[in-house]
Amino acid sequence: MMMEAPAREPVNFVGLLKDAVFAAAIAFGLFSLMLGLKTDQTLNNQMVLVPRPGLLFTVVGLVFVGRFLIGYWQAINAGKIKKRKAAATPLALKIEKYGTAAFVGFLFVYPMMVLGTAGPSGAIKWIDNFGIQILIYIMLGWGLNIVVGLAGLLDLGYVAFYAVGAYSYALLATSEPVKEFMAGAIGPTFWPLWAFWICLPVAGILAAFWGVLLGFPVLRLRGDYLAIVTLAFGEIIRLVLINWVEFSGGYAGISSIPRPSFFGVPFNATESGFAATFGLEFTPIYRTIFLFYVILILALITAVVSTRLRRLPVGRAWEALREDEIACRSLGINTVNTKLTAFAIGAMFGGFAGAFFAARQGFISPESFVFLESAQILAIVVLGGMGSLLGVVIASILLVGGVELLRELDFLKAYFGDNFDPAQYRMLIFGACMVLMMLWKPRGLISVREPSVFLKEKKAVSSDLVKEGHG
Amino acid sequence: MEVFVQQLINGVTLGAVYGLIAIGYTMVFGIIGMVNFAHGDVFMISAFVALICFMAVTALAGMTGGAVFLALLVALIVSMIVTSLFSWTIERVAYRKLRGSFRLAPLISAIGMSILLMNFVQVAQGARNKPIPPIMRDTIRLFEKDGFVVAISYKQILIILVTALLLGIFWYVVQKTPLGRAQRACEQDQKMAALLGINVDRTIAVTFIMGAALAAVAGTMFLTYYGVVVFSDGFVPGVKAFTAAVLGGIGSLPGAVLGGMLIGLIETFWSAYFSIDYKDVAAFSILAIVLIFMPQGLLGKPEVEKV
Amino acid sequence: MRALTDPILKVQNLTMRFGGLVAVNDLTFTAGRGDITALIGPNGAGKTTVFNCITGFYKPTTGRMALRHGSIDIDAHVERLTDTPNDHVTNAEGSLYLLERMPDFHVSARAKVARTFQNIRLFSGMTVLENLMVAQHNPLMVASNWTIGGLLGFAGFRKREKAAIETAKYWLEKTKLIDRADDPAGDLPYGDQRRLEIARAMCTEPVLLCLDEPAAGLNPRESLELNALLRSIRDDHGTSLLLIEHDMSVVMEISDHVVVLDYGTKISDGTPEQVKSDPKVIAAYLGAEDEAEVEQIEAEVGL
Amino acid sequence: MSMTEKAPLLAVRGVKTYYGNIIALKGVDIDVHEGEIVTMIGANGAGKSTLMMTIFGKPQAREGTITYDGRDITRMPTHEIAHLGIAQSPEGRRVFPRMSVFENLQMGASVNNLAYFNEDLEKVCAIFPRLKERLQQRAGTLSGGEQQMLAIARALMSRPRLLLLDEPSLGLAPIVVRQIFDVIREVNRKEGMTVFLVEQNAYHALKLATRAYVMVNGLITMSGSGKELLADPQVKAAYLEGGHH
Repeated sequence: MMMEAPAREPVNFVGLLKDAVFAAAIAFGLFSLMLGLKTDQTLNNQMVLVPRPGLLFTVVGLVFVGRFLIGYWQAINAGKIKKRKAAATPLALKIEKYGTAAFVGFLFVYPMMVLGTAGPSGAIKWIDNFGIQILIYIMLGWGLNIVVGLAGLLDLGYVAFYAVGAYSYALLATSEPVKEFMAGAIGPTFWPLWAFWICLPVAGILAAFWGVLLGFPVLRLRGDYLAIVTLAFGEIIRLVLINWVEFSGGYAGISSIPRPSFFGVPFNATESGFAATFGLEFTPIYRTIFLFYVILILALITAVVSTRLRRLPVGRAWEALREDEIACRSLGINTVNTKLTAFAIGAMFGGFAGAFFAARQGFISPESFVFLESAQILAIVVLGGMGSLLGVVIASILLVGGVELLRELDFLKAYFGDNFDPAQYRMLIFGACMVLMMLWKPRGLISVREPSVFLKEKKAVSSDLVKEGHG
Repeated sequence: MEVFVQQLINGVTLGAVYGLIAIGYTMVFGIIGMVNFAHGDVFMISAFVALICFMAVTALAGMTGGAVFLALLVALIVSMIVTSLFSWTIERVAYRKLRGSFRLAPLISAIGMSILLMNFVQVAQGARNKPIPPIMRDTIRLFEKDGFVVAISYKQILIILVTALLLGIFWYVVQKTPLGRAQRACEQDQKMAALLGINVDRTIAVTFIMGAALAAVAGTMFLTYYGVVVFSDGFVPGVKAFTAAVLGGIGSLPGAVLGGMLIGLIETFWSAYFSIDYKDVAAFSILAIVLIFMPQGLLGKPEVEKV
Repeated sequence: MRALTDPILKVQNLTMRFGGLVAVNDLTFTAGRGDITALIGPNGAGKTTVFNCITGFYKPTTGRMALRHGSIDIDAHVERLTDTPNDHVTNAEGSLYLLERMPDFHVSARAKVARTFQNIRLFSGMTVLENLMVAQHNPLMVASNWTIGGLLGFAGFRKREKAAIETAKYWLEKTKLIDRADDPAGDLPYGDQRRLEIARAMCTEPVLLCLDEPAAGLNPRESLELNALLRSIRDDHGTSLLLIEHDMSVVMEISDHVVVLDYGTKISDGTPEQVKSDPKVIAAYLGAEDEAEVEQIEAEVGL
Repeated sequence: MSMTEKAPLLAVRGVKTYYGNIIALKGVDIDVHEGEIVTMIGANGAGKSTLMMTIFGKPQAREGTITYDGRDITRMPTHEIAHLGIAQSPEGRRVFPRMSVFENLQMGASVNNLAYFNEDLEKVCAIFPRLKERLQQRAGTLSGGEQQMLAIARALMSRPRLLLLDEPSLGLAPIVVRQIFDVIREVNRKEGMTVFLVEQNAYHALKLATRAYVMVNGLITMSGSGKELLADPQVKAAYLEGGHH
């Protein structure tokens, strides 16, 4: 569109100052008690208040300056009409297609690249904390994406299925009767070596079963009611795990969970271990690299299956359900079954991820399955752009990778002294980032929908038209 | 019987606290259809503000009976003001821009806000439990049997009375005043409400402030009742209060208080008669069961499915 | 008007109450096979409620709605079927369904009754073609071996899916939407959306198509096109139509049979001509004839 | 035209409105003078409803100006515009579904704090007896046509100087359509209310109109008195034939 740029109005500094003073006043009101006075306990357990005027005025001053600068920035950009990207171009789809291919390729060489640059001892952190950790969340995000992104069912208790998978594997693998039975039937080394590979599908099936079990009663619920009941279910499962000590070990959790073997070859320093078998020098890095590829394959299976499902009648029914449930029913679609399959399949992938998590950690406890995890997975799906696989990947890297990077803040101690604990600020920043990212991209990073079938030309559907579901 | 009566009193007191927080959830959900996840943390902040204020006043005026009462009153009022300011700011910063966009965006923003507030308090005030000296310890003995004394404390009487009074006032405001009508109109169709001359932004801001003021009352009472607060105290009471709001029928103020009472009673009785470990499981299970069989909650109006 | 000789749907003593409100009161009417039956009446007369009962979205308070496939004798079987707990009976001549006993999605999937909605309900974030594919969900689901075969890429499913696309193309051409096949449904103009909803309903291969105000919001030219489309659905596909409509140019033009409701009760039933001149209908619905007024205007503007 | 001596009550000048990137109004000029009934006809998606909402600042015009009673209201917040004496019965009716009919009417009168509520309630109940029967019923349970009546009644409750009606006849029985057009004529003649009307039902609307505009694709393509447009062959071909009475 040809448009004359409107004459830029002069920046109204008085107005900006007024805004900044107002913001500073609000900040003063908010923080004068919460920051300006600190509650402390003396040695004889007396509560005292410690005034911190310096901190208070620093913060208020920062708010004043910040508000002024933001206002100024907005004022000088006000005249420009934001150039929006043209809606629904096939380009976005191409990026998704080739971007995904390139990214998968990158993932396969990632451990080698890291190994090459950081050496065996430095690489573990990068492969484990960043690679494996992020891939677990990608897989969880893709699993939840089926439920939330495709079927439009808001699930705030997804971590429950993750927990079901993890505990299924942990309990089966450490169960004495099973171990003894297997030892008697096949041989003493069989179960510890193969437990993961046998239990992985079992964990998925059990999680899917729980998905149906929890899904069935909540089918009639809509929107936020569904969200709150799934949250309640998530909490119930966690509380039962905490309290039913005989079953799950309670807060103490389950430890010495067998690690996955390289299809029967364990990763240890013995002669039958992986390193010795393949004539390599023993180092823990092999196990980490192997785990990396296991979760990569698991995640890719999730991606392939969910991409295929989308193009099948069941996947189309999920999306139709998200768009308009009543219309679905008028077309003869059994919405109960459709919702249950979404719950079950989403839960199944959560279960796989859970089993992998237990095997990777070697130890699990209810602490790993708190609501915050569900919230984080949901945030990944929403920030990624509902229904977009690539979006989930980017969001996982940003959120999970970002949180991991914040662990590297220890250098700040050099500036703020040893009493400064950067770990405290990690979650503070994480929370702030969640808010900011939503303000920045409420529709998610990838906000186009790819049609599942086309006649002549595949055109992306702008997210403005895509509904978010009411269930 | 004695145990039953005593648990009934305790349960109703706890329920009143949940009920007051639940009103904030139900009002915000009622008007913009979002679960304000940060509301539990707003409640926690209100308890902290009350704590700091109480300590400041008693540090100046001493711990005599009159001074304690004064300190409590000041703490309540200041907490209501500061908490309202927090709630207003949260709405302005984290939710207003997302209004009318994607339904999940404000939910995620709220969850982020909740994490932010909780960790802000941890950073600003430390991670330890913050106790206050025991106050208002006097009780009224109701009756005694076989050595078991059934008593109600002044604190409990105060909490129950304040809850009843506030419920009455707020219910009147929402049902009978133009403000309440405007709130209900915004709840159902913001664009149309604006066409009819309603200042939607202001109405929503007022709703957040009202909810926060009630949460501040709950927070102050929580502090005096339990005598301790910690930065993570927002989540569990928050979830339970939201549960209460849903249980009572979202959008209904009496429903929120009723739901709060039920959750409080279930929790206390379950702890007393069964197992304290599973009290939260019981509360959540009841929620699930009620919602499955009565999706509109106890006092909510059933929605006729318009085809 | 084949309502008496060859009925497809018999609604008997249908009553629907919402709380104290009686939306439909003891309504009895018959729709003939191959007929276009119009349901008209003032606003709030309960027409949409009747539709919602027929299509299973509401469970009527009392009453029976019998729909038949083939030539099974309704009167001979309906009482017997009512006494059983079943919702349908099938014999060599055809099948008889009791719609009030069926959940909404069975009404569409088994009894083959399709519908459109007063406020258009498209899958607006899906493309036009996808909308029509969703409508063929049940046969495609079978062809995909309930997803398993489809997931493994069996050829049977791919073949069936091609056939489904052909069906969709047929209806897209019929509704002149073929050029918009790959556009999101929510991007279509209003009139196109109305037609797409009809195309989508037809993709379920219904024996009875219920249209709730298909002409609402259409301009005269679009209304004329709609008339042609509906006639073709009746004549070329043998689908019976039941429609709610206020646009008398549509109702009087294409209906074979008109049923008039007021306050949930039937006040008139007959051919368009009979109904048009029924004084009860004029009083409750059509209003006084204003032919004279029309002529006067036309004279003024020099026609 | 004789009315042009006086400044128009509502003047729309060169208004362009966008939805995201899509342009909906491409520079629209409209005048509505005090006491007139002005009709705008046009096909679906021509931008008629967008214009109605743009007058109320939802969405705001990206270019051009809208003046009402001599004041520039282009950038004014919607709720303030409502306080200037403009009321709208919008597209899609938008009654408050979980409020009673009575409360919906109260909402309509909220700009003047229910000052004339009882008086006006009687008036609208006389116009729409159907609503009187259902005052305590929740608006969401009304049929489509009844909701339409309620939306119009609600707009009348604010005693507007300028009444905007978006497709008031949509989905209504012929007898009610006539009734509604009678109501429009009546409030215009008896109370001097200025009416700006958007309609598909071109025949009735043009018959009623002092002046009329035709909108095609976000642009005004024709204007004139109601009778002139009624007689125009192009208008007849596009909007009248097919017997839309």
